[in-house]
Amino acid sequence: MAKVEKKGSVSEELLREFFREMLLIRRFEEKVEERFRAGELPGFLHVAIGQEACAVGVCRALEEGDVIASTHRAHGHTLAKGTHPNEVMAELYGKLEGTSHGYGGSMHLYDVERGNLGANAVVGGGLPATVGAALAFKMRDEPRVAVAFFGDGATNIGTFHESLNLAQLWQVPAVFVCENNHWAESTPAKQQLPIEDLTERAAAYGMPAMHVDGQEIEEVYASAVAALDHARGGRGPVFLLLETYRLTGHYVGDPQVYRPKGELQELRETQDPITKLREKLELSDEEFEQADREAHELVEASVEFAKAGTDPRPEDALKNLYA
Amino acid sequence: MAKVEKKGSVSEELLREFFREMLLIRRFEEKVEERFRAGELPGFLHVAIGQEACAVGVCRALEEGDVIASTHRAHGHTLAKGTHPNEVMAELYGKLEGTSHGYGGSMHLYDVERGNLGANAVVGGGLPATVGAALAFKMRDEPRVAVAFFGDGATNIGTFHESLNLAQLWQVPAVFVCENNHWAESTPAKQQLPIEDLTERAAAYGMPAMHVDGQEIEEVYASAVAALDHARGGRGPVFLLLETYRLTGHYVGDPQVYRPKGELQELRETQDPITKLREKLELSDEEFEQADREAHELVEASVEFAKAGTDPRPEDALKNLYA
Amino acid sequence: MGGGDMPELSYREAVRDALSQAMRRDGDVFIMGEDIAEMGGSMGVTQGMLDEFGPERVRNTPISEMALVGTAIGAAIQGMRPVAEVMYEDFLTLAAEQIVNQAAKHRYMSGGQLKVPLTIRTQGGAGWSPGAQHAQQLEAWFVHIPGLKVLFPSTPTDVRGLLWSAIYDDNPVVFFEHRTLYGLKEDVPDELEPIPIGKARVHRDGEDVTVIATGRLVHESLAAAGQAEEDGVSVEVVDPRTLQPLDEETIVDSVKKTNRAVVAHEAVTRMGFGAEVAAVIQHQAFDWLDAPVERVGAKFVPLPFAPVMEEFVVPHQAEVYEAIMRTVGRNGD
Amino acid sequence: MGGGDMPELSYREAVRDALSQAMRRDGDVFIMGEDIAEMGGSMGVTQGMLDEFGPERVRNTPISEMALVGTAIGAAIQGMRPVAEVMYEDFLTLAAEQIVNQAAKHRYMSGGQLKVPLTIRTQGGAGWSPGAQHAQQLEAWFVHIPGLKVLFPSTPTDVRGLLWSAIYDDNPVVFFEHRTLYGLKEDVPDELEPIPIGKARVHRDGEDVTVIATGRLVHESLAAAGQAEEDGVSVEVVDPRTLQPLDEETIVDSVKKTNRAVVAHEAVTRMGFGAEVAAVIQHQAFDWLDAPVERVGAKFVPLPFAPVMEEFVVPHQAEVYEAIMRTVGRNGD
Ligand SMILES: Cc1ncc(C[n+]2csc(CCOP(=O)(O)OP(=O)(O)O)c2C)c(N)n1
Ligand SMILES: Cc1ncc(C[n+]2csc(CCOP(=O)(O)OP(=O)(O)O)c2C)c(N)n1
Ligand SMILES: [Mg+2]
Ligand SMILES: [Mg+2]
Repeated sequence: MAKVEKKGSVSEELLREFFREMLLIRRFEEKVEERFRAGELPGFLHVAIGQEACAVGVCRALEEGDVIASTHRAHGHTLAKGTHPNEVMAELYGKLEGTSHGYGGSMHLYDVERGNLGANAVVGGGLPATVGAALAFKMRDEPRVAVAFFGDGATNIGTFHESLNLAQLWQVPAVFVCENNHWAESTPAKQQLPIEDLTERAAAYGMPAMHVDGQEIEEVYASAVAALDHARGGRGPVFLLLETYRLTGHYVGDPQVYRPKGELQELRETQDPITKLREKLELSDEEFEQADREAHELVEASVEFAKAGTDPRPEDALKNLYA
Repeated sequence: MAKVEKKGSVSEELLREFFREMLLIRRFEEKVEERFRAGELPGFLHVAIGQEACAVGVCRALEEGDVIASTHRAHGHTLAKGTHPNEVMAELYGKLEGTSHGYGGSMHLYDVERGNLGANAVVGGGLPATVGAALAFKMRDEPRVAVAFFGDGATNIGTFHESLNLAQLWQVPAVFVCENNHWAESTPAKQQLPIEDLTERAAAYGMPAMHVDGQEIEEVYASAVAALDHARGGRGPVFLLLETYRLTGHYVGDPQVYRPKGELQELRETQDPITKLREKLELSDEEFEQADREAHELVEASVEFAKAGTDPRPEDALKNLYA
Repeated sequence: MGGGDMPELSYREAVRDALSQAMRRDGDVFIMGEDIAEMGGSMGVTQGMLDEFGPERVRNTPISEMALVGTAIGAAIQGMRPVAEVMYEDFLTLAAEQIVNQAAKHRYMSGGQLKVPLTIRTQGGAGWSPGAQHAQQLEAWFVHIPGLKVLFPSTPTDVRGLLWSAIYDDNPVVFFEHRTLYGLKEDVPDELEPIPIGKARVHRDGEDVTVIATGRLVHESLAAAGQAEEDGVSVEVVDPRTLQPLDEETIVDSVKKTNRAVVAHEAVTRMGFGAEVAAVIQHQAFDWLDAPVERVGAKFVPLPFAPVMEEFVVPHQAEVYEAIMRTVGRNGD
Repeated sequence: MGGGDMPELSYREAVRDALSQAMRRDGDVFIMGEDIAEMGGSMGVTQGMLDEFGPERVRNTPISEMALVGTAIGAAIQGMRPVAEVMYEDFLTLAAEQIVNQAAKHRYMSGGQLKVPLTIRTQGGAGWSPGAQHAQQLEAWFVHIPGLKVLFPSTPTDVRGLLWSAIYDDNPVVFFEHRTLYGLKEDVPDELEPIPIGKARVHRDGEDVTVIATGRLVHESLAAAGQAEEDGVSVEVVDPRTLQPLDEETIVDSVKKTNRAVVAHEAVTRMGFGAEVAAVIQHQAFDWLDAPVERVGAKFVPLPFAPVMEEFVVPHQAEVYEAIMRTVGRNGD
């Protein structure tokens, strides 16, 4: 099986950018939780607090023209792929200014212009289309890569198996990013996964895999660069396994009765990717607060933007069905 | 991952029985081909000429109470599981005396009383139910094993993945018998399988696997005994990979335009499990001819039985839908 | 939960009660599904059941709808009575092969050798802005498949009694619940009374129009009937409860009395269950009909996210009321 | 195959011709499916195409219907025009999630940002005793799903012209072929003429009854119409060809002329496409109908294996004829 190796290190300047982006995502999602509690947000919401390094590390490694497919836990991926917080927030409020114009909602954030092929509320649902996008790139000889995000839980569904098999068989330029946050909704690994090392799932298709600490953005970024490189170079797909943690409930409002006592507390203290990066960068309180202020401002502005947005007319529902 | 080891050898007497059974299946299927050409048999027919050692080796290793699920290529499994040739042939002729009373046909041979839960015309379709049968055995603490037969092609479908995952997770007494005959219809391995060693597909679930020459019935039988033992002993499922050959077309009547010239000829000369066993047993021509005569007689009788059988009345079609 | 006095149960509790009572009575009954154990299901239906019955009988499954349903099929054939939960009915599409080609056909293909006493519970529906992949109503699909029974109860009493009957039916049953009904409360009889599969329920007698409604639309239709009454129109409301087998007699008899019919459901109108009901009525009550059968259902789009659009797409009391008035309006022409 | 004079084409050749012409013209068009390459497909439809177009554009896939359809969806969104073949329509159940939740909804859920110019070809039908898992007709399912188009042509000319339109339509199209029609031959125009999606075809004019039929039943209905003519009954036969969008106008206008209607298809009658057509007709032509709309379809069982039973289950000319006579028979009462 081919080996994919990480190379190089990341400049401090870039890391600082990553930091600001991760913080923005965090503050955005905290705001989502808050606005949900205030009863302002309809629908089912899933935040990815704790998984920011995965979203930013992978998306920042992408090149112009690369595309992603996301999941029910999509805010971070969408922001990291370049959609403005205003548009994401407006979507959560169901406004025409939203990134899916109010038709999608939190679980269906699309931004095709920016290469975001859409979040998917069906676990595993976006994987085959990722293979298909990559196939199109390959058939047209375009140096582009298609990236699918998905969780540990998704590795149990048939779609995953069929998609990875086909991707490897056809050697398409795709990267499969598994964010293993150790829970599928309320179901822990031991109730859903008979193996510990999920890279064995890639081995079943002969697909090269990388196994990385998803809380260390430098690691994530470097491996993503390598994986994308591999795929772009015509050497076929890569399985990129990121070990990460969901430092919150499955959905916003989840009482998490199933979580062992203390787990969340401990993880929040030891596995926060933002804290980790802050420490690594040795940010002064002042630097941190400045970044935080900027993030808060953007997020506040996004809420204002969203609230001031236009509600669709009821009969707009009849549009956008057929091309 | 747990290891499953073969033990013991097979008595010559037993091997002779196996021989007679394999020969019966061969003659039965040759007759099916002949009767198809004569225009007597409706429906889609798939024979397993070349794969007899798999069917007999596994089914003879079963104990009373064990169950199997078969595929579109089901005659051998069904005969080996104990259904009389008369009933199988009558089914192919669509008669009430058929093992599925004319409702099923070649791709849906059932014999529930004898533990045959049915052939399945959907590739992979019978795997989940095999897990379910095994789950029932486990929940009721019955020392029974459920066995699924399927082909190499079936390892590409989502059902396979989901079923093996669940079986291993729940440690149910199931054995997954993959008859790798190196073709899925017209599709060779290199067009469907990005790996060479299919046991890696079991490793993706932490399931112990055995890899065996499916043309050597002694091997097949001994491994099946070991696999069943393992499962029956509460140690979870086993993936039993049998390397075998389809010494004929995919379906009866298949012109096999896709087969490399000479492949079939060569395989027939080198990989016939019946020839192999005959040589191993050093059967005299006389012994062979006697066995052959008996097989022919049984098969002829089955055709007579079938032809003399009762056609269902048209309105019988309205029966047997709901319990 | 279960046992003792229970003057009032919610639809959610009623489902739980039927499951629990069956599991207490009978070791062959067990439940399986995604997140049904510690979490008690995404809708809280099975809360507390893990504690009472343990993880062997309240089985969390990995995310694999095909295997989950298929495993239940296999266990059912071996004489268990599994109840498999598919978290959202949109995901029935993932298990469709197993439901349609396996569960529905095993008995028939085997010439009657086996039975598949399986219940597949699922839920769905608009009303919470879950978006297009978590809200569609697909009951019509399964009505088209011989070998299945299809149930869709709309009240706590019905859901409890029909779930019981589904569990003890020897055939595969696809059992639809509607998400917005889980909180609905009703006095139910102390004793769980099984409700026969195939019997419609007449919720309200009337003389001028019959509304045949399912799921959430039963309640919208009852409200519309009340509204119509104020206009002097007397509406009979019938809930088939069982879509397959269908109690054609009750429906047709009602229409022969009222001479007008409206069919109402939340699913998309086109090719929805109402098409079948309309086709049956126009055929069997042709000479009695004073107006065409009106169909009320969702507009022909997926469920949009924004609440104003979602609200517009699926039918409510107003649409049923208007349909009622269209049928009686024809008299005036 | 392709090119030159072609006075007569079989239905099979017509499909191949549309595919080949589109692939010759347009590098974005490609086909994928199980065993479509060397073998030319299980029905021989794509025979010879591998030689002409090579393995990149005539793609054999592993047995994985979900990924096969889903991959085509992804390629379509990127601007290709894939034609995915699902070998038997029974296996659409395996790809149902991708068809229903993905292909049909991407455009809508994104608020119109993308399009999915995908064609899913499949085939099925009774007649060859393939048994219950290789013969059912499932077109009604997809008519119920907003976002899809559903086509079911019944003649060589129609299948060629409509497949062309499907390939060049910017939406996902589920394209049904009927196995027993592949050998059917017909003179077709030299030049491939695209047939607009959404236009029914009137096969035969008549005055007394309209038969709306699809697939194989078009031919059975034409035969029944001939038979009825001998009894002095004049039958109009309409093939919608496109089930979604449905040419309601042509159908309703015809019924307004004849005052009677029969709907005929091979799928199970209950919840079959005929239910929708009957519901539409009784609604839009209520005052014109002199008899209830009759439905002709398969009896409510899976397809049994034994030929005598299979024959009994699915409808033929006789059933259509009888239905025609029932509608005119009512006059006499
Ligand atoms: C096919 C399918 N089954 C079930 C669900 C319900 N569901 C939504 S998210 C989720 C857990 C997903 O776990 P994982 O893939 O690990 O992603 P995570 O939520 O941890 O990010 C489940 C079961 C779904 N959306 N789709
Ligand atoms: C889900 C599904 N897809 C496609 C088919 C058509 N088909 C029948 S057998 C077959 C090949 C199966 O290959 P394999 O599993 O290796 O079994 P073998 O035929 O070699 O015994 C195919 C594609 C099918 N029956 N079911
Ligand atoms: Mg997870
Ligand atoms: Mg094979």
